[in-house]
Amino acid sequence: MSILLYSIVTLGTLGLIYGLGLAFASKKFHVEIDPKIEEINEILPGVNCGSCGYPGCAAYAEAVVQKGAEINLCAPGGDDVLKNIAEIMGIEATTTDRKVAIIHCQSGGKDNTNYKYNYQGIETCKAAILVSGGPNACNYGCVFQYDCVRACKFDAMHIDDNGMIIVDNENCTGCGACAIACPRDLIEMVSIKKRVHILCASHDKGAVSRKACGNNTACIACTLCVKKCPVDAITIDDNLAIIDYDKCIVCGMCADVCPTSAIFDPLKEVRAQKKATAKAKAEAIKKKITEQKAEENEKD
Amino acid sequence: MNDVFAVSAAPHIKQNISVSAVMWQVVLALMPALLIGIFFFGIQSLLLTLYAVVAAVSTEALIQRFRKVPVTISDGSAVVTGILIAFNINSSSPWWLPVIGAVFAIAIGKQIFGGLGFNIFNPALLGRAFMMASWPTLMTAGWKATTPMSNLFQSSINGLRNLPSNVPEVITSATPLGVVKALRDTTQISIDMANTVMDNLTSMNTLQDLFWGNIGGVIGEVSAAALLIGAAYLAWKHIIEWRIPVSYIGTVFVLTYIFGGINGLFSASILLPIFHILSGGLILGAFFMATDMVTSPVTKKGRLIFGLGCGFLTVVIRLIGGYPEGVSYSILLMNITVPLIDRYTTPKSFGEVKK
Amino acid sequence: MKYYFKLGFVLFIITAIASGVLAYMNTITQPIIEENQRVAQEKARKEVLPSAITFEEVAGDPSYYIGKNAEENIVGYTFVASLYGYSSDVQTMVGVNPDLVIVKIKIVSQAETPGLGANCEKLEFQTQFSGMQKDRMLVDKDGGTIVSLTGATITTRTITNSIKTAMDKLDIPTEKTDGRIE
Amino acid sequence: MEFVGKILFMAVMAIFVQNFVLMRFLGLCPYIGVSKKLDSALGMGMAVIFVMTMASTFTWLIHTYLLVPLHIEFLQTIAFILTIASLVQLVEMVIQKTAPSLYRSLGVFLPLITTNCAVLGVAILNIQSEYNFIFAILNGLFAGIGFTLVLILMAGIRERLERAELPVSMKGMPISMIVAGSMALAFLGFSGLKF
Amino acid sequence: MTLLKEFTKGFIKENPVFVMALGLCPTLAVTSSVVNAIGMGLAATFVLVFSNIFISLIKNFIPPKIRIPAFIVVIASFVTIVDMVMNAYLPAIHKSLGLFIPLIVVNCIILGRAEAFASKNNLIRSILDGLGMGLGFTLALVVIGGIREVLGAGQFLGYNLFPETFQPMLVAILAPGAFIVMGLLMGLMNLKKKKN
Amino acid sequence: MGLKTFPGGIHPHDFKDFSKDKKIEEMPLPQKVVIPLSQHIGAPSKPIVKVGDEVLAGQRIAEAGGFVSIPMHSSISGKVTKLAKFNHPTGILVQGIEITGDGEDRWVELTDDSNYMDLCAKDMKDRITAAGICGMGGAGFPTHVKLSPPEGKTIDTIILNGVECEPYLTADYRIMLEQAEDIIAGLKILMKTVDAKNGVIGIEANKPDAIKLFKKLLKNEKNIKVVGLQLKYPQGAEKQLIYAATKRKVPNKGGLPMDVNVVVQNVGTAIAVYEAVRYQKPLVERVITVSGRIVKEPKNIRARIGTIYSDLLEFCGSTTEDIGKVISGGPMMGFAMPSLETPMTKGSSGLLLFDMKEAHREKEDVCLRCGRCVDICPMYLVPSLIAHHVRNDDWNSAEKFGVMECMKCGSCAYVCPSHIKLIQWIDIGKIKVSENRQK
Ligand SMILES: Cc1cc2nc3c(=O)[nH]c(=O)nc-3n(C[C@H](O)[C@H](O)[C@H](O)COP(=O)(O)O)c2cc1C
Ligand SMILES: Cc1cc2nc3c(=O)[nH]c(=O)nc-3n(C[C@H](O)[C@H](O)[C@H](O)COP(=O)(O)O)c2cc1C
Ligand SMILES: Cc1cc2nc3c(=O)[nH]c(=O)nc-3n(C[C@H](O)[C@H](O)[C@H](O)CO)c2cc1C
Ligand code: SF4
Ligand code: SF4
Ligand code: SF4
Ligand code: SF4
Ligand code: FES
Repeated sequence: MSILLYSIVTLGTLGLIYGLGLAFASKKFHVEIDPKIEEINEILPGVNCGSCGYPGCAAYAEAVVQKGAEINLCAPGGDDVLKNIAEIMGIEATTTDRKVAIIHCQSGGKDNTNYKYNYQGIETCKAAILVSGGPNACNYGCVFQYDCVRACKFDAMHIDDNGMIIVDNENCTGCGACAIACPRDLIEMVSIKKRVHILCASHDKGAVSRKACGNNTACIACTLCVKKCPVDAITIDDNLAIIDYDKCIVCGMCADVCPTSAIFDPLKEVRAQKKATAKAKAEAIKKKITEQKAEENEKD
Repeated sequence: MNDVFAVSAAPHIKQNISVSAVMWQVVLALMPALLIGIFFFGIQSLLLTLYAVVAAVSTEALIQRFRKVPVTISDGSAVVTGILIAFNINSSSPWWLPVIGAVFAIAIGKQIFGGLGFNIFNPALLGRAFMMASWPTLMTAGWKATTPMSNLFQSSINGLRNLPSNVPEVITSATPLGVVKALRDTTQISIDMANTVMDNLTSMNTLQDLFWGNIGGVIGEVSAAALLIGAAYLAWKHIIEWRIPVSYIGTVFVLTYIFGGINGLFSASILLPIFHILSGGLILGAFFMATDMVTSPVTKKGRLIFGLGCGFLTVVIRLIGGYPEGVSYSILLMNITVPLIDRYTTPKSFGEVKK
Repeated sequence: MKYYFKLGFVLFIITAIASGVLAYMNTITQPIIEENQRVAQEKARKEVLPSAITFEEVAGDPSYYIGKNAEENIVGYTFVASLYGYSSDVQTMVGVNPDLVIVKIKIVSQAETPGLGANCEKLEFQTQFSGMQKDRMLVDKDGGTIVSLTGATITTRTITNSIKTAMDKLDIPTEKTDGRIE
Repeated sequence: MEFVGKILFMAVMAIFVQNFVLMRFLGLCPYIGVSKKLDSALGMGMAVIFVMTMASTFTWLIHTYLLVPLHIEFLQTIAFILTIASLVQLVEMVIQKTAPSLYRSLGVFLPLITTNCAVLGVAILNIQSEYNFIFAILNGLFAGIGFTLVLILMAGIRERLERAELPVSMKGMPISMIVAGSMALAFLGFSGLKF
Repeated sequence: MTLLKEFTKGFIKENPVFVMALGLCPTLAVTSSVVNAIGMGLAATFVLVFSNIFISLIKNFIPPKIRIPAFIVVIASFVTIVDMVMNAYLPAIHKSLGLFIPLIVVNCIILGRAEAFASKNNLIRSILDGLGMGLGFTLALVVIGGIREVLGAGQFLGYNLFPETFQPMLVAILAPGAFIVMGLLMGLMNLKKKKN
Repeated sequence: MGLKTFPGGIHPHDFKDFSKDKKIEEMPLPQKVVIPLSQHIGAPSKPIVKVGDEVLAGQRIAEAGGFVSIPMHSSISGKVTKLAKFNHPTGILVQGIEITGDGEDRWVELTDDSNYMDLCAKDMKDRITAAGICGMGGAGFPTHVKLSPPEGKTIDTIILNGVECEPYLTADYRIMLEQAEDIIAGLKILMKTVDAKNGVIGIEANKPDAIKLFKKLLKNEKNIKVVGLQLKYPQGAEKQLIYAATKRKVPNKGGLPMDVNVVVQNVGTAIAVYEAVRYQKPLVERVITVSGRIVKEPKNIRARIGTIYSDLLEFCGSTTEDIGKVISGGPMMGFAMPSLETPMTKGSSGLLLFDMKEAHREKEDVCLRCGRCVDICPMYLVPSLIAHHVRNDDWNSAEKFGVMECMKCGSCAYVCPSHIKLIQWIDIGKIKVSENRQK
């Protein structure tokens, strides 16, 4: 029985000593760590993509709590994360407008664009443009070595049969990694609702850029769009049309008038459909009217 | 005139060298040793080598096919690995031993790391360590010193048997290093006798036999002369560089001279280090395996350290370790340290350091 | 401060309960464990010295047992020899007759490489020690007669040497007994 | 002299021949978990050396002067783990307060050590091997050094593997296991070391 | 989550060994034979289940500051019980598992489950979780042990599978083999996951 | 002979036999020249002529755009026909002045100042500045800048770079044989401008006749040495040459020759300096090697700056086979050009033409870690690692491992068995790192 007693006393005392010791130590050596950092870190997606501008999610969490960083910087996280962070921080959430990538060049894809020389070198855009100004005839256009596609962590950029790059708006989180990767600065992040954009980045004179473009969709700075735009959102800067997205209302008129089809209108099909139904309706009405008239005539 | 020129970044001329050229030259350099192996151990050695090469190459092809990456068996690196696997077993091994060894070497030693250039461990040696751990009896027993073909030579080990009949079987071990190991391990033999045996081992005759290959051993290590011919070719072609072999062999020389004797420090004759260098797999290891560029440091200083480490470990294992031979383990162990060596030996850029 | 005492107290309670339970369990299992060990050792001793009925411990370094038959005659001794082998301590129970001729040995504990050194537990290996005397005991590689385990000379040597050194160290009274057996 | 020889032998055994990680399978979780970066590996290694030495010291004292006299050796496990856990926590708190920079590089690993088999393992092994006080401490120290050695080597290798085009499914844990296995194969070269 | 799922999740989906890579030391150390694997697996399962039970019972009485030490005491007690019982009734297995029985204490699976699950869930769920995880652990051990025993000793559960002339691949039951088999199995799991 | 050299380096086949023994030929006046406004390192020059202006050969048509810049002169007489962007040997488009010749070669007036050595250092420098001289060894650094060390720095040695280690090129070799006296005169001027006591002419061992000639001419000059150098690329690189010739090491991490009291100039530059100081003749012509296996008649040509490469090629009888690649400069550091309609500049030392096979570049394999690149790098870098860090966008590590120290000599890419385009990676790294530094 003494063993039982010894055990209880020994271990109990050990427990007591350790417990007290730790309690004492924890008081004496107490260091405050903000639990919010932990919480936010847990909410963040953890992909460490760096779109927030901090070296990884944990660093961002710390920055939010300690340095008062903006809470809407995490692009992959989107609104959910934003709301959660706002809740933890007790701040009103201002929802981000979802942005996606657009590419200011559509020169026909890797296989169709015009080349001025046969590039032999490492297969990255940033290297290719350093060799004699880039292999493609257009000094501004896409060199199709796909740095942007490799930069995308979300599988939002695809290469089609012609070697052209297509942004998948579903997957695109607007992280902007592709825009940073592109050495020709062809990629811009715009609100998903305002994806009207110029499919050209050439500041060359119209004739030159048109000749160089593999797709003939170069902006030739003819100013038709500038004149047509109802809200004056378009300006010409050194032979290239630029859209001011603060003004753009996505009416699609510019795209309609562009003689080289160098403007992309995301709503084109929708509009075409609308038009078609409107036309059909009008025709139906017309028909009805004629029929009525015919009836009336008959009556007469 | 064609309309578009080729344009690339400088330089516009290139040394005529490629990965496959390097590898196939290594294969070529290994041929003398293979021929000598066949001469001493019979056609069996050639067959074993073929098994290993075929197994290595087909494993590489299969895995690359499975991974859907380009199949690069024509670059010859798998052939080198295969040959070296076969060089590391003795000629009486069953056919499946080199095959399994080669499959392991390529699959676990190389392809699992992503293939050529990425492996951490020397695949052939990893394969050998694997075979050693799996079938130690096959790997250490059954040396066949001679075949009818080479009966013209008198094996040095047989020569040793002419010693007084009361020399226990302790020295019946078929390889000279085995004899040395046994001498160190056993307590059953008088100091005098041990000294006689040692003297015999380090006699000029024995050394000559070691040099030409008239001894027991694994297929590839048997003749130092044949290996040195191959090594000289590689050195001439600038495929291997002097630092690793020289620092490796040099370290072994110094350490065995100091510690190698059986009567305390510096008790060995100057021939003992030479005996140690010529016997076992040291020449094969120092010139063909430690120099494997993928698994050795890239910096010059690093390569010196690497050779030094290999030499040190080899001597440690030979003198106080559990095995008679330590070349393969020492190179493998140093392979582990290569990333760190590289990291801490990165040279400072040319020029006086600005204050 | 009170809070911390509470913490300490809770921990105390838990540990106390735990140790109480354990102490109770211990009272149940400890005898069984000890009995197990005793029986195992007894069995081993019996095995290496079959003619003995009772064993009597003689303390020392190492300690040994005197085996006696039903007539209380000394029929031999048993002791445990131990040495570090290839990768573990190899412990061998040895039974010798009063002339210090080995009756039988039994490996009681080892963790050598399975398939190599671990084969020392095989009967064929152990029986070859029976009838050996200290100075005649030599591994074949050293010119003796003990056939070493394939690929495990080290283990073989270890066992042989361990028995030898143990015999050297034992100071078994050398007076001869008349009650010879076998 | 004999004493020094014994210590040397013990060191070689604990660091190379019977390496805690590669041969005894102790402390694998941190070995795999904290070997991604050389810097963290170094920090962890240092922390482990420290804690293993401390743990060896304290557990040996508790065993010899508390458990044995009272015949309550069966409480070994529970007493040891309590000691280790408290020790680690105490060290963590002290470092955090007194040396914040050290804490940042080293302290973050401390909680990981509580559930590290190697620490409890060495404590129990010290008792099982019947080491005396000095040897117990030294064994803890050497085992920690052995752990740190392979941890650092592993970290170096894994940093290099970052550059390798590994098969995707082998990335991370699986390849670390393969590397560990290969290292263990190489470390077999040390087995049978005797002097 | 249904109770059934609570039970079965530890088998494959959240297998503590392959998926979560916890408790690696015993996994590798004791799997040189299937018998040892089963012994270890069941011992760990026992500890898991009972410590889960206990912890979910007392969780409300433990102040958060000493949660971990308290859990450790509970776990250590059960480990000691297992240790004693096995030593008394299964001395052979106890001997071959050796050091790794007391080391169940620090097995991350157990503390991990206590922390992550039992301290937050009710009794039934905790039992099922412990049982499922424990069996998942056992399953993994048996798989690894099976592979290693067959390859390395040519046996399964001690029965010879091959003719006498077969020379088993010894390395599989040695330390390097443990790591490599484990690595390959994990790779295989990843490969399958990727395919799905 | 005790040839000197530097550590590292490679031994490419030199291909100099094509043009080595060809005397310098005078290029007939081209119909048209294009004078690019960036032929040098530093700010572009500013044009001072308009389209339609009549100009004389040697007339200044653009002013220096800053201190580190040079003026430009028309190289022929004629009319300014265009001010636009033109091709440049580096492949990018650069602002330039097109002059259509009148075929008369009317010059601005040149003087002959035979007492030129009596001029003071400042006057000499002024004439050099006015002549628009930039380095003719390839880098194109404005010469007057090199000759104006900042306060506190002294120059004690001028090294003339007669190494010409690039394969194929023989222009420097020919001028050393044919204009040795001018070179020595230029060297003396250079020494005087910075008050340097010593002059060194470094020549590689594959030009023994040039070494002999200079030794003979300089027998009586105590303070000018001819240094024979081992045959090795890149012996001509500044830091390497300085080390080989004087055992001085230029500090790493951005050190300049003047930090070890040295200025290095090309032998061609020395001639230009001599002509500028003695005749006040601006730099409007230079010697260029046109070579390559497929060139009908490889030649060393004295041609006017701005001559279009296709004219030069025509002068050499065009090619025997289809052109695969066109290189301005040497094969190790020169630029491959997309078009032959490109003007030569003050730094153009060669025009090389390769056929399709010679032009072919293998695809990259993975790095074997063979360490060859590390062994030969004359700057003691680890090119394979730098390339790896650049590949992974790890600019900090790239900088730590010394991207900025690399002089792009190309030796590493030359020896790599895996055909890794090390220089291309390093180039990206250099650009990114300097971008980051500016931030
Ligand atoms: C993985 C491995 C395990 C080994 N295990 C043992 C062992 O348990 N016992 C032993 O005596 N030798 C062992 N060895 C040593 C070798 O078998 C070695 O050959 C030994 O030194 C003696 O060889 P021999 O018996 O053929 O003379 C092992 C070797 C390896 C590679
Ligand atoms: C790799 C390399 C090789 C060079 N080779 C030569 C050469 O062979 N001849 C030469 O005059 N300049 C060569 N240079 C240029 C010199 O470094 C230096 O710029 C030149 O000698 C300075 O003279 P300058 O200003 O008169 O051109 C080389 C530069 C580099 C980076
Ligand atoms: C000099 C030299 C030595 C080599 N040595 C080995 C060797 O020891 N083992 C091996 O498997 N491959 C060797 N190789 C071939 C090749 O490098 C090896 O397969 C790579 O390690 C695989 O990535 C060698 C190649 C060269 C050029
Ligand atoms: S990289 Fe570009 S395409 Fe991909 S998610 Fe980010 S913004 Fe969208
Ligand atoms: S990074 Fe820019 S240039 Fe390169 S492929 Fe993408 S869009 Fe084209
Ligand atoms: S790294 Fe730069 S300096 Fe070094 S060899 Fe390569 S190009 Fe030359
Ligand atoms: S020369 Fe090429 S293969 Fe060799 S180390 Fe350098 S980059 Fe790698
Ligand atoms: S089980 Fe995690 S460290 Fe051992």
